[in-house]
Formats: sequence, C-alpha cells, structure tokens
Amino acid sequence: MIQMFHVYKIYPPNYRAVADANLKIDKGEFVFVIGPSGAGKTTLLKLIFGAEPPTKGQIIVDGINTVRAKTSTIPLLRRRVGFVFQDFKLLNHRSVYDNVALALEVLGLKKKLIRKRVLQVLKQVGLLNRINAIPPALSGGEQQRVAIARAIVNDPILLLADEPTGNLDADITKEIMKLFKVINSWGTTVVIATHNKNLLSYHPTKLIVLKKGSVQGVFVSSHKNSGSFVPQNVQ
Amino acid sequence: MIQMFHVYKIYPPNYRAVADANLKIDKGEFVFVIGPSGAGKTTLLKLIFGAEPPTKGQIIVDGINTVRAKTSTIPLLRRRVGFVFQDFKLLNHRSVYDNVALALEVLGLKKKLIRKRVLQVLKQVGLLNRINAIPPALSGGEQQRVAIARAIVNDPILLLADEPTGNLDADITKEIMKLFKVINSWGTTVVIATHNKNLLSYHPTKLIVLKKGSVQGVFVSSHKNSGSFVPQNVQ
Amino acid sequence: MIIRKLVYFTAKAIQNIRQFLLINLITVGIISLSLIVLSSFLMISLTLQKYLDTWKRQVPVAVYIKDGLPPDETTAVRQKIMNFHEVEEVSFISPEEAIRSLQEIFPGQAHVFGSLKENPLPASFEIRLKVGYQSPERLRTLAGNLERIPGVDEVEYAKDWIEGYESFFNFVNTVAWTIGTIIVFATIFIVSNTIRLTVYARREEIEIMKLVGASNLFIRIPFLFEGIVQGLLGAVLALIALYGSFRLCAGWLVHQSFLPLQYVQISFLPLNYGLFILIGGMATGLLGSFFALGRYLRVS
Amino acid sequence: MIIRKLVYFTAKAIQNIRQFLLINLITVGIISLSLIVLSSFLMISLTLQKYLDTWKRQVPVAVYIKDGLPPDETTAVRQKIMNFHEVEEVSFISPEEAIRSLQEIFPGQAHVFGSLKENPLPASFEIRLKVGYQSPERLRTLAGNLERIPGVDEVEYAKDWIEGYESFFNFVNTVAWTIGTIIVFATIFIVSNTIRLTVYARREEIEIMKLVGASNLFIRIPFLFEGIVQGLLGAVLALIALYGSFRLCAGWLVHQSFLPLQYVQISFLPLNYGLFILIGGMATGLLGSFFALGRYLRVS
Ligand SMILES: Nc1ncnc2c1ncn2[C@@H]1O[C@H](COP(=O)(O)OP(=O)(O)OP(=O)(O)O)[C@@H](O)[C@H]1O
Ligand SMILES: Nc1ncnc2c1ncn2[C@@H]1O[C@H](COP(=O)(O)OP(=O)(O)OP(=O)(O)O)[C@@H](O)[C@H]1O
Ligand SMILES: [Mg+2]
Ligand SMILES: [Mg+2]
Repeated sequence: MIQMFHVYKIYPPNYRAVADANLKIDKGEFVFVIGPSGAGKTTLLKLIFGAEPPTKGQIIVDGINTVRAKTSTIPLLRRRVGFVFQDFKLLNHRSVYDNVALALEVLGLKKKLIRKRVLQVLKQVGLLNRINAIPPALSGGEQQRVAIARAIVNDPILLLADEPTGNLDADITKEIMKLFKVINSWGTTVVIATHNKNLLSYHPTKLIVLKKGSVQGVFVSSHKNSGSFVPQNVQ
Repeated sequence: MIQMFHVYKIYPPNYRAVADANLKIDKGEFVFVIGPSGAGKTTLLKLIFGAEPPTKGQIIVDGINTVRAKTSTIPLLRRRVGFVFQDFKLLNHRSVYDNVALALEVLGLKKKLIRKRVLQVLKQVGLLNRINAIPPALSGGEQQRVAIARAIVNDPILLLADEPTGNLDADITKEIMKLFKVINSWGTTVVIATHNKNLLSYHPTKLIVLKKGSVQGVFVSSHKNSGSFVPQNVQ
Repeated sequence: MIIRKLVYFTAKAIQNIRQFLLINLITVGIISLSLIVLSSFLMISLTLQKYLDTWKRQVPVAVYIKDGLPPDETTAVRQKIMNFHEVEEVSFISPEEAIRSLQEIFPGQAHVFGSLKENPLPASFEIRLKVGYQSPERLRTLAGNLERIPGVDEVEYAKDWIEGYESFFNFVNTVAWTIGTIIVFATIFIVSNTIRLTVYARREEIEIMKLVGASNLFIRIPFLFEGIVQGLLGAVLALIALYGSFRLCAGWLVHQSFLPLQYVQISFLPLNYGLFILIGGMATGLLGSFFALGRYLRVS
Repeated sequence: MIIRKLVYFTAKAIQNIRQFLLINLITVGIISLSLIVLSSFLMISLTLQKYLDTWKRQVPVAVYIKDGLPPDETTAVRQKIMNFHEVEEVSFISPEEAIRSLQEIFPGQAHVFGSLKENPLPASFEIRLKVGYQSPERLRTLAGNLERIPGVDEVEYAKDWIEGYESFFNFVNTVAWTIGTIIVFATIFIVSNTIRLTVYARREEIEIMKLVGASNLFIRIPFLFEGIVQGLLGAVLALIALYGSFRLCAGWLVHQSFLPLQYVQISFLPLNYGLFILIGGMATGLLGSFFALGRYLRVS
C-alpha cells in the first residue's frame, strides 16, 4: 500500500523534519507511528498524503508515485484516502453534516446516498445530536470526532489518523479505536500517529518509532494481536 | 480567587453547556477539572476568563464580578490571568517569539525586559530552537507549548489551562506539569481542564468533575500531596 | 448528471453567499458603486454629445444668388441644391428678409438700413444639413460644389465657428474617452481585487477542499457562480440606483431654466449600454473570481 | 513613554504591512485607483472650466456713440467708461473701422458696403470686461448704466450668446459636481469597505489580541497607522501616476491641432488639490480602518 524510499523532508531554511525514511506498509495493516513531540509524525503522514512534497526520495501510495504523479491524480488518490488532521481542518462556516458530507460530495454521489452514509458515520462517532452545529460551536473532542467521521465516511482504502484521540477521554478513545479496528478488519489500511503509548494496547501490526525525523526502528507484530514486537528490516 | 454562584451557560438555541455551577477556588490552589468530551470543561474555563458571558449567575474572579464589570476592566483582569487554549489561539503570521512577547507587550514593558523573560519561558518549554518559526510551521505539540509559554510569561495570578498536554508525549507532559507545579508553588492559582486521568497523579488540591454541564462533585485533597479526595460541600 | 451538478453548484453558491453574507454584500456594494461611477459617466457623456450634436445641426450654410436672377432659374438652383444628399432642408431668403434679419441683429441701426436707397443684400438659400455632414472638410467640399451651380454667386458658412466647434468637440471626446478608459480599468481592477480579498479571507476553505480530494474545477465552480451572481447583483443595483436618480434629476432639471434642455432631452442609458453594464458586471465578477482563485488552487 | 509607544506602534504597523503584504498591496492599489479616477476627473473639470473661462472673457460689449459727437466729448465718454470697475480694456472703433469689419463679416458684399454714399454705422467703444463680471444680470445692469452716460446712443452685447453660454456653463458645472460627488462617495465607500474586507481576513488576530488582555486602543492603533500609511501610499501613487500620464498627455495634446489649446494650457492639479488628495487619502484610510474595526472590537 505504502512504500517510501530514502525520503527526506527538509523545511526551509534547513530544518530536517524527516530524514532518510524507508518504509513499507502492506495493504490491510494496522500501523502506529509513535515518537515525541516534533519527531516528524505529522510530516510523515502528510508526505504519504501528498500534502507536502518530499525534498528527496520517492513515495508510492496504492501504486501511485506521488512525487512524479500529475497534479490531477493527487485529488483522485485523496478521495480514496481518509486523513484525520491533528488540527482537524474543518470548514468553520459549515455545519457538522456539511463537513462530513463534503468528502462524499467530491465523489459526486447522490444527495440521498450521502445523507444516509453521513448520518450513519455521525452516529458511530456519537455526534448525531450536534449535526447542525458549526465547528466553532463544538468542544475540542467533538471537533476531533467530526474530523474522524469525515475521514472514514468514504470507506477509504487507507486511513491516516494524526493524533486522533488527543482531545478525547478514555471512553470515547476506546470507541474510536474499536471503530478503527472494525474499519481495518474490512480491509482498510490504518496508520495512526500518536504520542500516546497507551494506544499500543490496541495491537498494531507494525510500530514505527520516529525520533528527530529519523526512523529509529520498525517493529512488526510477531503474530496477529499479540502485542509484542520484533524488529523488522525494511528494504 | 474564583467564586461561581448558580452559573448557567446556555448556547443558542437551547444547549446547556454549563448548568447551575457553584464553585469556590481559593488562592494558591492546584485544581483539575475533568469530565468526558463535551462535558463543559472549556466552557467553564471561558466563563472564568470572561471570554463567554454566563446566561445566568454571578462569577467573581480576583474580587471582580466579571458579569457586572465594565468592559474596560476585562482586559485588565486578563493581563493577570494566563489561559492555555485548547485550540492554542496563536497568531499565525507572527513568530513564536512575537506570540509569547505579545502577552508582555500589552503590559507596556520595555523591549529588553520582554526579551529576557520570553527567552526564559521558551527555554522552560523547550522551544528555544524554534523561536523564529511561525505557528503553522510547528508541530502540534510545539504549538501547544507556545500557548503554554504565552500563558505563563506574565507571571499570572491565575493560570487556566485547557487540555494543556493533549498534544504532548509523556516526557514533555511531565516537564510541563512540573512547571505548573513550580508556578503554583510561587502562589499562582492553577486550574487545569483535562480528560486525561493520568494527570491526577500530579496531586491536585481540588478535583472538579463535570458531566453534561453539571458539576457532579468537587473533591478536595484531604492533605497536601496525598492524592486522595473527600467530597466537599460548596456553598 | 449535468443538471444534478448544476443544481448542486448553484445550491453551493447560494449557500456560500448566505454564509459569507457580509463579505458578499461588501463585494456587491463595491461592484455596484464602481458601475454607478462608470455608467453615470457614460450617461452624462452621451447627453453631452447629444447636446453638442443639436448645436451642430444648427450650422446654416448660406448660398447667395447672383443679382437679378430670374425666378425660374432661382427655382432651378433650389432644385440642384436639393439634389445634394447632404442637404436636409432648404429655405429661400429674399433680400427683404435678409435686411430684416440684419436689422434684428443690429437693432440700433434699424433706421440706417431703412434709409438705404438700394437694398445691398442679395437673395439667398439657407441650407440645413443632415447630421454627420458638418465636419470642416465635408463643408468645404460641399461649399465648393454648391458654388459651381450656375446662378450661385457665393457660398458662406460659419467656417471659424465650425472649426472651433469641431476642435472643442474633439477635445470633449478625447477627455470623455480618457476618463472612460480610466474608469473602466479602475472598475475592473477594483472589482477583481475586491474578489481577491474575499478569496483571501476564505483561503482555508479552499485548502480544506483540496485536502478532501476536490478537483480544482469542483472548488472553482461555486466561486465562479458566486462571482457571476455578485457581478450581476452589483450591475442590477447600479442600474436601479441610476434609474432612480435619473428620474429625480431629470424631473428637477426640467424645472431649471438651463438652456440645453430646450434642445436636448437627458435620456437614460440606451438599452445596449444597459446590457453592456449587466454583462460587464457579470464578466468582471466571473473573471475576478477566476483569477483570484488561481493563486490558491496552485498549492497542493 | 509616549515616544516609546509611538515607536512600538509604528514598528507594529510596518510589521503588519510586511506580513500581510498582498492584502496591503491590493488595498493600496484600490485606494490609488479610486483616487486616480477622482483626481483625473478633478483635473479635467478644472481644465474645462478654465477653457470656458477664456471663452467668457472674450465677450465684448459695444457702446455706440451719438452721431457726430465732438472728439473732446468722445474722450469724456471713454473716461467715464473707464471709471466702471468692471471694465478691463476699452478700444475705440471709428465708423470706418466698423464698416471694415462688417465687410470682413460679409466678404461677398464688400462692394455693396463700399458703394454706400454715407457710412450708416456709428462710432463705438468696444469694452472687454474683467473676469467674473460676465453673468447675464451683471451685464444687464452694466449696459443700463453705460447707456446713461451722456453722448452714448446705445449699448449692445451678445445677450443671447451670453445667456446660452451661461446656461451651458451651469449645465457643465452641475454635471461636474454630480459626477464629482458620486465619485467622492464611491471612493470613500470603496476604500472603507476594502479595508473592512482586510480586517475581516484578520479578525482572528483581533480576537487573539483581546484574549491576551489587549485594550481596544492597543489593538486599534496599529490598524489605524496601517490605514493612514495605506491611504497615504495610495494617494502618492495616484499623484505620481497622474503626473506621469499628465506629462505624456500634455506633450501629445500640444502636437494635436485642437483649438482649445491655443487658449488654454492644460495644467496639473493645483497644489491645494494635490494636498486635498493626500489628506483625503489618509483620512479615508484612517476612518476606513476605524469603522472597519468597530464590529470586531465590540465582541469580548
Ligand atoms: N511547514 C513547516 N515549516 C518548517 N518546519 C516545520 C513545518 N512543519 C513542521 N515543521 C517542523 O518539523 C518538525 C516535525 O514536525 P511534525 O509536525 O511532523 O512533528 P510531530 O511528530 O507531528 O509532533 P507533534 O507530536 O508535536 O505533533 C517540527 O520540529 C516542526 O517544527
Ligand atoms: N459556541 C457554542 N455554541 C453552541 N454550543 C457550544 C458552543 N461552545 C460549546 N458548545 C457546546 O457545549 C458543550 C460543552 O462544550 P465544551 O467545549 O465546554 O466541552 P469540553 O468539556 O471542553 O469538551 P472537550 O473535552 O471535548 O473539549 C459541547 O457539547 C459543545 O458542543
Ligand atoms: Mg503532529
Ligand atoms: Mg474543551
């Protein structure tokens, strides 16, 4: 699903957010990216998403080389990828419903179909009662759940979630992680960036540890749902 | 320091974010406000700060009735109160330095004094290396630390921190909480809203539990740094 | 499919206009005012030209006839004059009529002219020309041709006057075109940059749209619709305001004793100018949105 | 203390302008163009008025003298005419000169006038008036007074012409004031609303300033400074652009054979108008910022 070859991201003037990252994430995996604040987790996810171009190296997502791809293919890729942004990136002048529906509207679906699917997802994240509110009128945790709903509403083949539970309490975190597990079990590759080591109890298939922009190690679960990791050599 | 009498916050059209809150927080306390997502923690802090007017009830902060106070006294109060916003509220076009310095500039301090103090605080939150970056070029955790730096730079008499470690890893969380403890030991009243029950290990003097806008209970530490709570009757 | 998309984008545009109502009102106001300046200028320069045109139409050409020409030959001369296609109207001025008008021009010397033993003035034809034939060159050629008619003694017209007038007209014309061009460019610049500012205020929206995989077209179309609606609304408001103040002014001006109104009717913008304003407003709105977006669509 | 604050706020304003460069450039551009329209209109209407003024100055008044008045009484009449303060210049026209100019007017009839046994025309004084005394009423009173001078037979001037001219002048004046007023209001509206849009784009900044305890004044001052700088820059750019195109146009126009330029020099905006533009630009920038902020400062 995702392959990275010697990827560097150097922000101007000379700030190495990601250095020489080599990764391989297969279809259907459930991956955690962990590391301290400023380690480059968000940058790594944005690189995969094509939201930032790498300074060096190649990235292949779902068979598409995002570095060399035409600009018109990036939107097509994004319609099949869900992204929960750390800062949510919600439309502040649109209702919760509209924000989530947007991800389906870009697919050109019919209004009725959109409505059904949006309500279904909003129910899953527990926001049916805030459906007409605009994001500035939501609590932090509610905004985060809108972002999650938007990311999963279009049944993405790849879900990138950046600190998706940073504003959620333990109970809702459990709900959301269960949801991600379900989505993953249906075949969606899930990559979650977090600093919260508690989440490791949710049995990732792969654990990528970042520090100061470098991949410190990639640990692969020795057998499914074991929760123990062995180092893996990436090509 | 803070007193609330039958405070209600009903958002239009008819959404009870806080209902009949009665609280008393003394000078020098170290208080946690906990509760699930959407419980009203942020709203409670904003009410204290005068960022939202209560629908009903009276709020007295540092001897000032914020409901009845003239609009010109609110800025004066805010200059003595630090607030770490859940969504940071940083100036996106200003450097980290300028963002933190702003809280001192409104006090009319001299440039040299401002510089000294800002650098000192940025060192405490570990951001000396990002001093000239603008917030959009920072990681989530870095932005949060800028917000924290700005809140404490003017030695406030009251620090209101809304989910101040939501984007921080365990190590930095520890640093920040230690910092809050130090500030508290110098006499600053500290109120922290969080959903993270792990933080309770930092020995609050008072624990306010919110649920669906209601104060479910106020627990007061039986003796300093004990970590155990007994229910308290608020007037 | 196409209809569904059209409905969708129209709905989006309306939603946008309502959600950014203040911004939209300001934009419409600015477009409207720019167009008011432009079209009140148009209207007034049109009126002025009409006014100058009536002046021009009054230029007479006098064809003096040889002394003692027999009546039938005089009629023949008249016929020949009528054959020039420039000529609108011909009237005969007998020597008596000529001296009478001279007496009117110099009322103090009425007795002097009356005491003349012999009328020194010849008979003449006064010609009024059709519109568009009053330029100095045309008049010169026409005068030459008229002089060549047998029986005609001399042809006269206010040569100095017509040349002075012509240069004045050219001057006014140049001025009108200069200001007009400045105003047109200013309008386009102001409207497109106003839209640019509104797009700037909404750049985050565009960014987010891109992040959920919207194509450039998908983002652009509602903005373009919005631009068209803003431009159209602005133009309509401008025309309404103009028409209102035109009615007020016209009513007031008629009661003023300004000479020009005896000759000219101030008229409202002709239909094609009104259409020009409408289409111009829409086009500026559309193009303004189009170019304003470019910058923000280019980033990934 | 005050100087420190002044330095601080100036630095903030400059910082703001640099950080929101695009927005500021657009605002300056819009201000500049609005002022260009306004002042090119001013310039041209001033030129037109000057042009009409020279026309007006040429209105002659003819004072006919009684037949056969002795030379010393004629001199006395001249003296009395000179005593009127409206009079700028008096020149004597003998009957011979009068007939000569009549012959010039009717060149075809030269021989007719030559054959007159007796010169029917009286001697006269031709008067040129000082500027500002050419209104129809003033001329009427003056004519009446001149007629009462002993030895004067009759006073004549182009009554119809002057009244026609006056009404034309009034018309042009009304038009100029109307457009001028529209443009002034449009400029103020456009500039203040453009600034409102830029403030809208920066409303979060204002909100955050309020949250860290900034007083309204503290927030407002840098915006006002910015507004003043934008207005001033816009005005300066407008004046530079105007002056540049004025030099180009003036150079080009002189080579055109437009009559008016023989009489009038197109002149650049007089100093006080230039100052008016500068101060007007600054004031609109200042007030635009002031009012644009109001809305956002009111919220807590
Ligand atoms: N646009 C940018 N320009 C410059 N530097 C940037 C930019 N974006 C991120 N950085 C820097 O790159 C480093 C990595 O950022 P990133 O957001 O990837 O960290 P992170 O691992 O997500 O941290 P956190 O847990 O705090 O969100 C940070 O030090 C940050 O300051
Ligand atoms: N401006 C507003 N208008 C309407 N409703 C609001 C507004 N602000 C907050 N609310 C609602 O009030 C409730 C309490 O919000 P608040 O932000 O206080 O929650 P919170 O305890 O901080 O939650 P979280 O942990 O998710 O940040 C939420 O359900 C929210 O939707
Ligand atoms: Mg991050
Ligand atoms: Mg909150």
